[in-house]
Amino acid sequence: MIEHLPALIPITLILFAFIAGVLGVMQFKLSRNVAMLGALAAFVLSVTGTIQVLQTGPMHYSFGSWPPPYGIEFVLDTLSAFMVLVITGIGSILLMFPTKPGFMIDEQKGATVYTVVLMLMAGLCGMVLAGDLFNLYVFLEISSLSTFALISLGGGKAAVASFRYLIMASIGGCFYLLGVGFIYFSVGSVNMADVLQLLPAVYDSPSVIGGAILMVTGLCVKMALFPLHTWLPDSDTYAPPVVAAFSAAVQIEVSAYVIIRLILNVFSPEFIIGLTPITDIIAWISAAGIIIASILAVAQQNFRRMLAYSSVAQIAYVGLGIGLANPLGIVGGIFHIMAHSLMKGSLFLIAGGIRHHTGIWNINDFQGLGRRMPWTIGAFTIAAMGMIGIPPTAGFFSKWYLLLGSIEGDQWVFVAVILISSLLNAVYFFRIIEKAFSPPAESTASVNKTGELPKRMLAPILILAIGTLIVGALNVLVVNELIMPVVEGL
Amino acid sequence: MGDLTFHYSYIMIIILLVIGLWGMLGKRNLIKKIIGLNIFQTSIFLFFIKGALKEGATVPVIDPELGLEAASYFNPLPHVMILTAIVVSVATTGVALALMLTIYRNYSSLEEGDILERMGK
Amino acid sequence: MIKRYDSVIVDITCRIMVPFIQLFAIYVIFHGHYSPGGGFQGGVLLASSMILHRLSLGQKESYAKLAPRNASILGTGGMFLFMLTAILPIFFGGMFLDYSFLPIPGLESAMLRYYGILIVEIWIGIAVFGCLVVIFDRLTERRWG
Amino acid sequence: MRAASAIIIAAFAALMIYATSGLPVPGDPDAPGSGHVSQYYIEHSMEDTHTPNIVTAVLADYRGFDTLGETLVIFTASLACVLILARRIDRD
Repeated sequence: MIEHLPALIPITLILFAFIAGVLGVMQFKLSRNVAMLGALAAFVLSVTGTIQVLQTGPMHYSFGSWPPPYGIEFVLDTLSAFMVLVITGIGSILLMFPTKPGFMIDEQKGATVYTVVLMLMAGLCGMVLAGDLFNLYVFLEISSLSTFALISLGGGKAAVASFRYLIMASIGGCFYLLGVGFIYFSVGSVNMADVLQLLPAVYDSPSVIGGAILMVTGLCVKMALFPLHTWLPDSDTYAPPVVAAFSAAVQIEVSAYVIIRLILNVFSPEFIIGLTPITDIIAWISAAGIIIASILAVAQQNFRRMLAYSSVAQIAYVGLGIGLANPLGIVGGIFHIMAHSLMKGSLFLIAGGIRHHTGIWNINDFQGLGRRMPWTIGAFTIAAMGMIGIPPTAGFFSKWYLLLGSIEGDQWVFVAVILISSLLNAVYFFRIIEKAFSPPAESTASVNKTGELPKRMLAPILILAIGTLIVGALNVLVVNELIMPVVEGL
Repeated sequence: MGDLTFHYSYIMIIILLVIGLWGMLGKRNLIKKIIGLNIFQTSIFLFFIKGALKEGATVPVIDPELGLEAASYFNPLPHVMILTAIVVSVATTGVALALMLTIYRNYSSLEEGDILERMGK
Repeated sequence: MIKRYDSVIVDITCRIMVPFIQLFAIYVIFHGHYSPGGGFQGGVLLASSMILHRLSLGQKESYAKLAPRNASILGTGGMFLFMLTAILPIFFGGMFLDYSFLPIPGLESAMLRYYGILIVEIWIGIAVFGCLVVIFDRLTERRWG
Repeated sequence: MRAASAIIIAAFAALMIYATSGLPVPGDPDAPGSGHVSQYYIEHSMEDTHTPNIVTAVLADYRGFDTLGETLVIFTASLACVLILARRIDRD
């Protein structure tokens, strides 16, 4: 049974999605529990898969027993095991958040909501595991379609944001598909490993360069890299908290992962870095994005919107890691994926919890909140420290690797960018911490009456916040065991 | 390069792609955006199908008279991929229409400017 | 709410057309091995026949033929059976989706694949039919808050 | 906004013209896309699956997982429509 492991991860999620959907119509509570069980089962499978990969090396699974490139294959190597771990782990923690505040939907109406969430997770896992360019597109669309539905649950404004996202994501998906077409017509295969073998013969062909640019651009739209980020602030502001956490903490990261996968395992670094300016362009626009999005985040009064702009800045760190294209830079980018998903998941849940519990969404009203909800604001402080990059949180180590990567590449501008943006992060997070811990004002009556968040909301928030500390402590292990083997080829 | 048929077919596809992209990015009406999306996707299908063409070949259904010669059948793989992509396109259009309906019920308009105004921006 | 179209010609024509479209759809599904066609095309034709029925005869009469609830059961059921057919080979020693390990006795591997493709196309047809009708029903259902 | 769209579209068109200039001539039987994998399908689908229609054989068997994914896409779309339109309007 162990050889079926790569395929079993998404299939488990899909099967549990069916069960959750059928139960959702009959008895909603059960559907939620089944969905959590499914996500947990997928997480256990991913852990098993990771251990297996570390012991015996990458696992390849060919569907229908057709050997690649004739059939489709799934590849579970250390990098995809790492990402599957992040997706299923964060997913099962986010699903613990209660339904009503988490998805902003009534139980009678939202019978299928957990089915769609599990479908989203299955789509993301499929994207990560796919060893075939076209199969990746199919899973990308599954994850996009479920996200459109989930974002629109936030109400009228969310529907508009979701429509905008639909247009942008479809453009991204179509660009990717066009790129796959160019690659296919140039080499005659869509299997990633096979393309890697066949591509060197046609490196100088304009269609290969054009195809690579199209694919990377399409994924940059999905990843919300700086000039193409326009859909993200709206959708993350109006979407229900769990969905915003999912989209900011997991989904855009998976697109970033796909770009890394394309650079390392499809086009080969020497083509992307040596023959095209793609990585340089990504590095520079990411650097610009980090600064501009951080400044925009400082200007926001709405807590959720501030977090959304902060996501744009943080995903640009991953972009910077990709753009640096040296081992340390990519290690920093990949590690930042995990760090950011923990921190941002926690922060969005805190925002949703506070909004639901007290009705506060404006940062100016946070005054005195620290005394009323010490655990929530404590978790917020840990996550914010991670965002700024204060040791010993995970956020510090990812920025550390990015700094080392910039120094190794002699890119002193990027060193300055990382340092300045850390300062800006400190500005917009410390003003909230300062507000929250200052004595409550007389005028803010809603703060004075409120108490701590309910335990069911607090649990996932605290797990994610403590997770940033644990991952920070284990950073050497994660980097040496899981990430380093991937970037050795650079 | 330099072949007239080459320029003709690909230039037509590029024109269609540009029309679709303009519909999505430049138009203010949500229905027009969806139409633009459909034009864009359909022109990608055309691109793939054009690439599957082989001179002097026939549809990829094995005919005992033609044997198993690869040169006598069109390339089947782009057809398969496009069949999948068509389904994705239909699904996206369905979800886009559903979203559009929700927006119309909330804001009684399909013009982007009006909607933004009513959202209170 | 779609009302019945008030015209004898439309009424009669659609009543005659619908069974023929459905017959053609089933032909397309089952003849996919030998001519252009298959599960998706057949499923879409089936769905279009039902949509024609809904547009011309109105929702009241059409829902009596195929209720929205039954359409969703068809969609989910087709999808679930497809998944089941795909998973089944794992328990008989094959890979996921390896039809040559389907538990049908007395057939060699290539013939098993032949029948496996047919079975899967039927499930796809049912799933696409159900899902498209569900999408259409949801879009045309009038619920103003 | 419109000017930005126009620039994006112009860049896209230029990229497409550049990229298509490297593609093989349409209809060329020796193009890379027509060899390799595609050739294998044409030559072996009959003995592997007994299915004369190569597209069906590839769709449902060789690349069956794509087909599973695409059925999941339409299934997800129907669920998405149910979920999107289930919510009542909120006039806030």
